[in-house]
Amino acid sequence: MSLTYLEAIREAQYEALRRDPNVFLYGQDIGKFGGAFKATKNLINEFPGRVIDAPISEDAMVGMAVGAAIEGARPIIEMQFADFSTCGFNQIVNQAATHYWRTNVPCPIVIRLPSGGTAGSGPFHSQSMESIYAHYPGLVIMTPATVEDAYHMLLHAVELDDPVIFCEHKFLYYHLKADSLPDETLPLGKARIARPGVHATVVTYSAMLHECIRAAEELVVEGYQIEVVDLRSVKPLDAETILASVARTGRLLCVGESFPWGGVTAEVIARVCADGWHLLDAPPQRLNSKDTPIPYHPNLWRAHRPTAASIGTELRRLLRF
Amino acid sequence: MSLTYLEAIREAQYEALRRDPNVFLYGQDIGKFGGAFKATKNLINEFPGRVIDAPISEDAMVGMAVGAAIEGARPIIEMQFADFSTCGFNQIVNQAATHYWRTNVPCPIVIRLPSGGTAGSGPFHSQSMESIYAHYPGLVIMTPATVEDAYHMLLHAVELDDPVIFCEHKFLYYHLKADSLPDETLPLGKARIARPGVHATVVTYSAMLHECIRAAEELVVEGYQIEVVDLRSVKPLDAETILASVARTGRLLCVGESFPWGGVTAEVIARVCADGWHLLDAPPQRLNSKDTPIPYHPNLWRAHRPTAASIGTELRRLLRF
Amino acid sequence: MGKNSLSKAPGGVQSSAYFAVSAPASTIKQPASAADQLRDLHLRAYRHMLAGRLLEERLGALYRAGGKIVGGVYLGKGQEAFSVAMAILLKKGRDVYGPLIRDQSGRMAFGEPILDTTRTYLGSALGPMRGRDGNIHRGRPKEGVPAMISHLGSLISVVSGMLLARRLQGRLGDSVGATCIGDGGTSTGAFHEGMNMAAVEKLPLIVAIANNQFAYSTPTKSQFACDNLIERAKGYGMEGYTVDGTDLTACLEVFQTAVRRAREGRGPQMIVGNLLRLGGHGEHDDASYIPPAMRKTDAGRDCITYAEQVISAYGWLNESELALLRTEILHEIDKAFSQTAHEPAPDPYKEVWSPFATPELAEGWQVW
Amino acid sequence: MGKNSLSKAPGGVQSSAYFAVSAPASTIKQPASAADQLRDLHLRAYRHMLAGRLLEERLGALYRAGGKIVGGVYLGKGQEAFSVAMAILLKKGRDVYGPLIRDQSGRMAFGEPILDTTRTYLGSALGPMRGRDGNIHRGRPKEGVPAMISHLGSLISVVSGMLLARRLQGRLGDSVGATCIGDGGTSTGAFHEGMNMAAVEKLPLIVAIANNQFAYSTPTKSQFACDNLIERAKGYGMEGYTVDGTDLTACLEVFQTAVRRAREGRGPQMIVGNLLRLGGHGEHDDASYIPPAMRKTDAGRDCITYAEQVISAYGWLNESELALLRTEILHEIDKAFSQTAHEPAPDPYKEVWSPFATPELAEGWQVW
Ligand SMILES: Cc1ncc(C[n+]2csc(CCOP(=O)(O)OP(=O)(O)O)c2C)c(N)n1
Ligand SMILES: Cc1ncc(C[n+]2csc(CCOP(=O)(O)OP(=O)(O)O)c2C)c(N)n1
Ligand SMILES: [Mg+2]
Ligand SMILES: [Mg+2]
Repeated sequence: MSLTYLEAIREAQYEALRRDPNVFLYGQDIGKFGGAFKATKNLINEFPGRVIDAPISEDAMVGMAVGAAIEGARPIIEMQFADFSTCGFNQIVNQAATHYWRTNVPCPIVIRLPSGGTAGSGPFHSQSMESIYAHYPGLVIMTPATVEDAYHMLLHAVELDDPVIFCEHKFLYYHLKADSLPDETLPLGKARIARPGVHATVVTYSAMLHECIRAAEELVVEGYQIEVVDLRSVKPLDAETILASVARTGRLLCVGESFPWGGVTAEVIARVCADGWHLLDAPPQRLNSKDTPIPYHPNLWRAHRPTAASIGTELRRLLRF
Repeated sequence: MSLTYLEAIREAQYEALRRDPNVFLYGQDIGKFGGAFKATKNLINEFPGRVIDAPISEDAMVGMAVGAAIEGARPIIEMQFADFSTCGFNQIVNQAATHYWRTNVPCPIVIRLPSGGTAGSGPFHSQSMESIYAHYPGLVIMTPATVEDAYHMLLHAVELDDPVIFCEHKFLYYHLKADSLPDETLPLGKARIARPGVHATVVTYSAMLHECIRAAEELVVEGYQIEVVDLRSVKPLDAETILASVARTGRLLCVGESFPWGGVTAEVIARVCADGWHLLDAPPQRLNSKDTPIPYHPNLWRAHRPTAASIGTELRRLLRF
Repeated sequence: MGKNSLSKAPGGVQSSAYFAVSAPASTIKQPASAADQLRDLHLRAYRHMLAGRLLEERLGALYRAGGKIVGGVYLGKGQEAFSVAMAILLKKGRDVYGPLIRDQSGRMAFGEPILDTTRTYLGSALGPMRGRDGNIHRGRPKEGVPAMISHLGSLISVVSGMLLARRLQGRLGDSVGATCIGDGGTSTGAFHEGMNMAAVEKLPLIVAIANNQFAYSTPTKSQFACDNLIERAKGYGMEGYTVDGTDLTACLEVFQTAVRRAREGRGPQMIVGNLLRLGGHGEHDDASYIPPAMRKTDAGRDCITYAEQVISAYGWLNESELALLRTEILHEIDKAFSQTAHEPAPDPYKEVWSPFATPELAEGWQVW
Repeated sequence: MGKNSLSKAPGGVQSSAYFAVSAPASTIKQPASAADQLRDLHLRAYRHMLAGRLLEERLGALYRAGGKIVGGVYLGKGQEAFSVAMAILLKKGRDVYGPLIRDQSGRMAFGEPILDTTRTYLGSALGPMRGRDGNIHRGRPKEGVPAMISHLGSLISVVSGMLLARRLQGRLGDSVGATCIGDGGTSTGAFHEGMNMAAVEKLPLIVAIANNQFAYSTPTKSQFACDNLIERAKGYGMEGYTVDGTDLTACLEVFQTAVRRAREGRGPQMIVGNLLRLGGHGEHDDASYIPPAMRKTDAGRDCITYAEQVISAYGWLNESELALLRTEILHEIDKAFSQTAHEPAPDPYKEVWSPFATPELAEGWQVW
């Protein structure tokens, strides 16, 4: 059996619903329709009453989930697009994120954010919000880059007693396929060496992983072995694995798809500089999308986000140092 | 005449209203009542019809401001506390921030955020959101640390053709005083050497400036001259001035009051490492508040945010390197 | 009463002032006379309805053919009468018009050139959004047409702000602002805050709610629990109206009342149009979730077919005149498409990669 | 009718079912009889009202004295009857109660111990929030009392979620959820989304809107444009009621109807209480913006004084019994304060500086 990144997310939700009667799904058009991306296809038939269509009320959807979690339920909220979670922002960062710390009562909710850019989607159907949510204490931010992680991390997210922002990348939904799902997986908070190398370390996550690997492959002919680290979750952030890699390569490039000011890439560099200063042979660099909203026209969109080409350029500059 | 940081903000709004008939103020309780902090005291009498009480509708307040700006008005929105801007988040980051880029029509609005911690204010009346808003393309983020800047930067904010998030620190409202207001001020985006030094550079902003200066003064007896840089605005960020200072001192500590993951301090370090690598004699460090919501009890609150004492500890560690 | 029947003569109106407001209510109750006065209005409106329909049919065809269209295609099929009836009463240069995703026809009635549509959908750099944003998001704020963002409900306060500013600047005059939203959009906090705020400020705002029975796939029963959305008008302190959104005559009459009252300073007006989305949510969607039976209800009537029946029945245009009109419009559409076809796409190397109106603020993040 | 008059005998009710609902409406219309049945309920309610008032008077005094109180002090003076009348009909362990900032009395009626109040206000580490959050934010979610955050309106969907979960888990039974909000809070998008969602899900939710005429300093005319907030009930598809919030008898009767109907599965119930905040927004606020004339209206009547008049008039308690009750309560309050006085404050060195329930997730940001 072969399945896509999107199917893995659907399978994980199926499995979560099967395992625990306290799990339920809530989101717009996720019932009979199966969701805007079909991530909940047929689940309503297999688990009647536990897959609920929500009104267009992101704030109340999240508040509803927090209340349900207080009572021992484990809701999975689907935002139709990550971009619309801004309308539930207050409940996410002030209600859900603070709940356990304030009350000692856990808030095990999962908020699925169909994230990231695809050609022609424009400024409001393309955003990557992991850097925003990771800033807030109390939220776990998962950013799976593979079919395997999409499946296992989502299951892990549901089991976790803390609120999880699950950033699933729309660009990977259909293209990315796996032949099977391993039963084993890395623990939460552990990064993965996606590609071993010696000359430089590229730290990335989500869809950018694949751009980075492509860039690394292109550099092989130039005689460079680039190590690529897949963060898997950006909070918690696995500084250990990053530092170990930098210890091997002495060079660091961080690549992310979100906006360039602050965020994941800056956080990674700040940590490596604080704790791995002596390991670095060159100034650590980062590459993000440009500092404008995400353009609708593919010509502009392709230039706005990092690509194998622009990552390659950055790497060559880093290697030349 | 002597005036406080808060009075400077009130004076600046008076002056903005006086100079330009297109300026108006909109916010909860800002009319006859003069605002929760009295930042608009008497302005409704001096400018009848141009200081308007808003319902408790942060989303609509910001949307209203964007619409008004389209028509050539220059609204100043007062959020009662920065923390409540989460309820207007979508209009701020998706409507206001993207407006000029999308339509070529400027969106000159100012959103005043009474920010930062004070003893006993708790998790929802203490937040510093500059790191959140700075992540989004299209927003200017001002973080005045002095009475002079509170006045001049707010005036500058109103004149600017771009949306400005004006982070005014509540801790400085009453304590911070100036004898007079200089007519001159630094241009937008220029940082200021608040205290010259040679052994290390501390980059900070807003209320933390004063904690940093206190820490620097305490280190004098130990024979250290610490240079303190006041960013004034965190977006745009004056990398030039920071690099020039690091060139003098070789050591960098970034101090901020917001949450520790990502944000201003990480951004500063990422930039210095990318462009000022050769200037650094020691790993750049940062100090932020702890990674929990902001505690209500003063005992916990004082331990949660950086203070002269904890900054001093960080500096000694940095200087020992 | 089955669709396509003419038993509903023009003005035999489903519409009704929600409050017992004598004068206008009675106006509405005089069909024939009203209809005569409305002849010219009907014909102009019908033209925009048809133009919107034909233009959108072309967009749909291009989308299905693939390759040409940039981004998604969301059409207003079935909502043309309701969309045009409001927009045609507005005056560009004086009024504000904030269209939403199903208002191609309304946009045309407000004076939007076909080129704005073709350029955005085909991704021409010369379109109003210059390739930065797309299709239904297009707007020209300085011409009174704000450019919607995707987040539903957020446009209401923006249109209100445009009116508030005009009032503060002393140039509101008798201008009004009109905007549209769907049944699903009424569930957003932004809708509520915007409506309430407009009412508190007593702004000349007209809000048209197109209840097309679905929000994407979600039926209204999963969206709200009141019998009719119009019941919310009173709670906001607004005057409210319901209307058969498939009946151009009825729509024109209701909007004439609402727009006039807004101009007269009676504050925000809320109109709920009952109709059915005659296509998918977008062209990617086969709308198989819409029960066939529903298509046979009054709401499912095609407002264009019905308008044509009315126009013929009243002898305003005959078969050949109707056919001619259609040809004219198709010709204009062809012209716009072929002109657009030869226009340049946006060039990332020429693009100014800064979000700021103030040039000095560009931080120039190097990316190549 | 002036305040303090007894012309409004118990049950001579201002309240009214918003919809003509025969049965309960008529019940409400039989004062005396209803009042007799309500004797015991009145006395229990009055005790909580008085306890809340006396406890808050102490808090206010300590705040003005300075030094002792940690954080701000926001009191419910004038709202005790409305607050208690709902809470006293709920059962801890079965029902959910989501109090807001003016519900000290309601909290006590739901069974909150005085120590929870004193410990939070005096900053004892033993309080329910352990010094992490304060005062009116306190709650015990596992006991059916969610801990409000400051952002108004956001509690409604949380209480709804607690009910939805119980229904999914098959243990909803006849339990209900009740929560409170002010006139100003109704302008939030969160209020709208929460109300609409609860109605769509037909949850057993009771929402008490305390219209105390002001949101901080903002009068209702700058907050909404409808005649009465109850007009929003219909727009949500809820049953709604208005009541004189200063009249305990009326409040008890209305909430009995609303709570019973919620238990019966009739979906969300909305009650608007008309009253006046008899203090400042907080103790820092002298409320000079409240026109003296308004204090003389029915809304300005002190619900406790009036309840005492009712109780005496009906001979339920005599002077000395009333005095004794007061002494008892004051004694309990003294006990709680002196016990709290000797309790430890939170210790930053012992504090677990992680926001996560999962211990392994603490990233341990070193700070000293
Ligand atoms: C705040 C927000 N949440 C979700 C969406 C995704 N979305 C786009 S259109 C749509 C359905 C809208 O339904 P309705 O308001 O009835 O308008 P219609 O499409 O029927 O014209 C949804 C859920 C959105 N645009 N904004
Ligand atoms: C979303 C939001 N915006 C602003 C505030 C600040 N605030 C706290 S209480 C208050 C007034 C509330 O008025 P009302 O809802 O009538 O309750 P009352 O204080 O009268 O009991 C305001 C504006 C808030 N808590 N939440
Ligand atoms: Mg719809
Ligand atoms: Mg109030």
